[in-house]
Amino acid sequence: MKLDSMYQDIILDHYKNPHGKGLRDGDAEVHHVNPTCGDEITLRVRLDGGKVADVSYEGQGCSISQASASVLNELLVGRELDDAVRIQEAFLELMQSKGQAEPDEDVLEDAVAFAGVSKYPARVKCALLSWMAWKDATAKALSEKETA
Amino acid sequence: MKLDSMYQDIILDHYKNPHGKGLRDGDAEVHHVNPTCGDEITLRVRLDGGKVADVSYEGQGCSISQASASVLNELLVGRELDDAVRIQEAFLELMQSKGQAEPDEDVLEDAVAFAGVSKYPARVKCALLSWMAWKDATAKALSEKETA
Amino acid sequence: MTQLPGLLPGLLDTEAIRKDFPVLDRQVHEGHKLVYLDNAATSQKPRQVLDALNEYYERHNANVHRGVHVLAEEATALYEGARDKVAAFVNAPSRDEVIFTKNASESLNLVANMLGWADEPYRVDRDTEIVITEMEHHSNIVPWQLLAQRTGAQLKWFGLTDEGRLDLSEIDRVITERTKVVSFTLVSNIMGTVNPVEQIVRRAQEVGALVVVDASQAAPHMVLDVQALQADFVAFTGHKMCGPTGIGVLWGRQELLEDLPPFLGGGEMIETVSMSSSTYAPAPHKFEAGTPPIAQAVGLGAAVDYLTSIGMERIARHEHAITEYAVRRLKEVPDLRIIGPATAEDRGAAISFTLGDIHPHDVGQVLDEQGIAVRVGHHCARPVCLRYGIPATTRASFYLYSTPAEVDALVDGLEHVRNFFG
Amino acid sequence: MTQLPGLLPGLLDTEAIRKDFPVLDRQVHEGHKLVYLDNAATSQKPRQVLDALNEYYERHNANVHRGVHVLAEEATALYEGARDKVAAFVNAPSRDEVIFTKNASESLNLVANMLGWADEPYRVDRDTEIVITEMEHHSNIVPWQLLAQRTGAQLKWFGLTDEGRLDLSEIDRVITERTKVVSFTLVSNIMGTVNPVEQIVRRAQEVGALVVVDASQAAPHMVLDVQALQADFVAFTGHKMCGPTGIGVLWGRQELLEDLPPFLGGGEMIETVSMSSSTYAPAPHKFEAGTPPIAQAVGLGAAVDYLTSIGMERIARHEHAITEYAVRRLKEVPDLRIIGPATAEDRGAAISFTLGDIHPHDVGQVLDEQGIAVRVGHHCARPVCLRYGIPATTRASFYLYSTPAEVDALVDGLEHVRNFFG
Ligand SMILES: Cc1ncc(COP(=O)(O)O)c(C=O)c1O
Ligand SMILES: Cc1ncc(COP(=O)(O)O)c(C=O)c1O
Repeated sequence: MKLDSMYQDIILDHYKNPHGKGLRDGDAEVHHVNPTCGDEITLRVRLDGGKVADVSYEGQGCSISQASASVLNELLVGRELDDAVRIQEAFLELMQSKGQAEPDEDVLEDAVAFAGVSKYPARVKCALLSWMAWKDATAKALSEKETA
Repeated sequence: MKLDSMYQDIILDHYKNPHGKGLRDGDAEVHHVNPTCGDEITLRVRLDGGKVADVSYEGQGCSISQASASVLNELLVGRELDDAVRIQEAFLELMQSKGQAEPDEDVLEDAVAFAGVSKYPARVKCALLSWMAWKDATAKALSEKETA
Repeated sequence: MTQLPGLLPGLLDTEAIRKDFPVLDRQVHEGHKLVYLDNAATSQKPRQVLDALNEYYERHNANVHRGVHVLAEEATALYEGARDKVAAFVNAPSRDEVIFTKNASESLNLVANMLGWADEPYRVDRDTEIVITEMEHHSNIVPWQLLAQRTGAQLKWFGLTDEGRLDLSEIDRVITERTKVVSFTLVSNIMGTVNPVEQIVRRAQEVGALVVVDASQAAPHMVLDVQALQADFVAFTGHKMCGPTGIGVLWGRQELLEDLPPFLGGGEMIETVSMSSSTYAPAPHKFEAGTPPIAQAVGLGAAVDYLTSIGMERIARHEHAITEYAVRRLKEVPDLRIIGPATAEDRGAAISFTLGDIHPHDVGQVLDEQGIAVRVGHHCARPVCLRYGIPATTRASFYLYSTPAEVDALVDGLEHVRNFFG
Repeated sequence: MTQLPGLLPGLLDTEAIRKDFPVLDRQVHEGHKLVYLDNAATSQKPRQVLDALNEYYERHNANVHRGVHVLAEEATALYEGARDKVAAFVNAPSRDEVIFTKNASESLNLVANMLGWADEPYRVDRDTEIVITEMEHHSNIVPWQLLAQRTGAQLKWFGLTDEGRLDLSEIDRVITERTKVVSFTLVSNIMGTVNPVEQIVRRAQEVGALVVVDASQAAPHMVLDVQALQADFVAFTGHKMCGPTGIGVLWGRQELLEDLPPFLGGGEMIETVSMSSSTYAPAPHKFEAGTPPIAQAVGLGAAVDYLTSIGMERIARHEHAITEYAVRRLKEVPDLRIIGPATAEDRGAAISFTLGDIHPHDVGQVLDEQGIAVRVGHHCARPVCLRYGIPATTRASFYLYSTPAEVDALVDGLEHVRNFFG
């Protein structure tokens, strides 16, 4: 069944048992909305030196957007910022591939499970919601550090 | 040829030799425009007791609108106002008949030639321009007399 | 799936009707028959409407008005003929009260803008109030928010009861002597609620406020009589009533259309233009700037003919039967909560619900996989979601071609959704 | 009638092209072949466009955006795909700069309204000036008159030379430091004049005024490159370029679309709505309130494909050849006076003329009787008629399917007109 290509077990697992959910202290906070469906996320980033020390979040949304935030937390927390940015870019590319890309499991780990979602244009934004929020929050955190 | 039903000789004659064209003294003046084609007419009515003493006019327009003003002048000047109104109404009815009416030659005289025009929706307004102006000017003249 | 042929009173002969709608034969996702339950978003189009469009473009296409050639006369007659049809369809006292727009949203914006630029007594300004409701479609909220921002008028609204109905308990405090305009939907697109027009109109008339009725979800589904409504303006949209996209209607009372200023300026809406000033044509042309949606009006005329040939009362009865059946069957689904009226009384054929805490996006996706097309999200009525503390709903909405079997398919599909995320 | 096959350089294979346009086979007035020379009013539609419309309605019809079901995804992909096509057609730097409207008139009103409600530095108010020209279509006059009336801004314009060209001799006095916006047509719909964009844009940029180009008569007929134009906004309309009625385009520079306020409010154009306030989606959606003209955008996309498959340079060359031939032949007609440029240089394929003192209405009627469709009147450009002291003109306008034989038919027809009224 084609559905299974979207709702991989990994995704459903993350949806049911999200990693790192909840809001904790951070250097910057953003609130993103998906106007298409009303999904919302509040996301905080804490940086520590060149590292992603924490990504915490709270929000409402479908399994895809929830699981995606959970995977993001799992993948990015503890990384060097450069690596994290590279992963974010790889994920963005995967989601824009319309099901055509061969994701690199070494880079994306659990996030490869989202390859199937990229075939559903209406859901791509769900998957990207937290990742765009993370990018935005990180930029904000960096610029605040700079001006501080 | 179907054209001949619109451009009856009577109409072409009136067009080439219009009756009573030019502006003369009147009790009321109106200016009417046909926004569809830009035809314009300035028309004055002079009443004398219960009679249409004069209808004078100036304007630009196609053969149909010019001829119609000329026929109007010929038909209405010198009439009792009641009769004139009746003729105006008969003409209006004819023009709205979409080619279906049998015009009454006793009432409409030369104006029966416009029966063919009523088949051409775009030209009906041309034929009616002066008649609507006359109706308007007459109402104005009457109300001015009243208030005077 | 349990077919219930003949068991529901008032059903139309959907077998025959469905033959008129080519898209309903479509198969999706490898062999699933399309079950189209997204009619509140847009309806499908019968062959008769597509034929009218093709006939227009293949034989009569020309720009309307100011043409003396055959095609221009034919196109004008078809376009103006469509106006006659729409006028008759809504029982308008005069055909000149029917303005063609591009959709209901433009119709509503048109009213809001006219009132913003109007002279007294219509002018909306900082000393006045605008009243809407919490169940409006965004297209009947945002134009009034913009008008309020730009004029300084105050925007007020009726709230909702827990049952998805307008809370009119404070009607005299909401609609006051300062109220210039009251705009509300006849039928909610998210909850299906049919609103009590008479009570609102009575109060509005008491204070001399204009009444605007958004009939976008009414015109397709029931007899719409603008005279019976006693409203001043009524807006609706072609694509939800078997017509093409790109066409909407604003009906307005003639005296108002005469008095109110134009909105869009351009060709067709003028009487005479010079560089320094212009005068405007009488309504409806005054409000139809530029080349109108000619083919779309013709298509809407054909849609009106189609609906009329079946009969709006019969369509309403059919939908009522389907809705009654759907409400009953949906209540059998565990964890399903209907947002809006929980019976088929005083409600249209759109039913919103939540399913446990499975997100509507996920519900819709799994239904789609089975060929069942529903809409998910806030349905351009986000304040309703906020009001009921939910992020979104799943909405199934029916039309003249909907069948009990499709309701069954939906219920079975929801069972599948529950298992999938169970 | 003298056919001149192959004698004119650059002609297209009209025999093949005409097969694509069903209406061109039409006979009118008992057996007269239709000679359609009213292309400046609206073009005919090729089979390819009608097929796209039918395919859309018969297989994919759904409301766009916010849908997870198959039809909604397909309809959205088709609608947004049409945006890509139009963006490529006009060489837009970004697809998000292409806004779908209902016609060019709405596009122009949209700009005028944005500027009226904008913050500084764009705001048009009583201390500022708006510049247009005397050869504009009413749709590029009335919106600016309304804006001037409503804001107190001053409306100024370029006059015309006796040859039907813009009189730019006083350009520095017309466009001044107070000028906020300059709006003009690229090609005149009544005289065919092609205007010197560069000179006007240069002066506008000097004073920091925004430039709006009305490309309604350009987009169908020549390569349109919004980047080369260096304008800020470009408006055009679908029905004149082989597309359906009910669809127009506004292209605008991204920064401007970001900064400027919305016009119509409603569904689709919002980011988030609550009863007390709303935020707006990014462009282009910010300017597309309500259900868009979906099928019509898809049809316009097909029209763009069709035109591109033939090639806009080749279409321009064809029309130039026809226009040159027509100008030459029309000059042979006694008492015929061309209103506008008297050669084929820097002019489009619309030719207006008067014929002695036979009123254009009469000219058009007698031509129609022979199957020849021309437009008569002031062509929504009444100031041009006033300028040249004439009540109206007869206008013949050509397109990619026009033939030299049709020019001959026109000339013969005019001979007949002269005899009839002689
Ligand atoms: C130069 C020009 N501008 C604007 C328009 C308006 O286009 P529309 O009527 O499609 O809005 C037209 C055509 O009617 C035109 O020729
Ligand atoms: C109640 C209601 N009002 C207004 C609209 C807006 O209609 P449109 O999108 O055609 O402008 C809709 C549908 O979208 C609706 O359901």
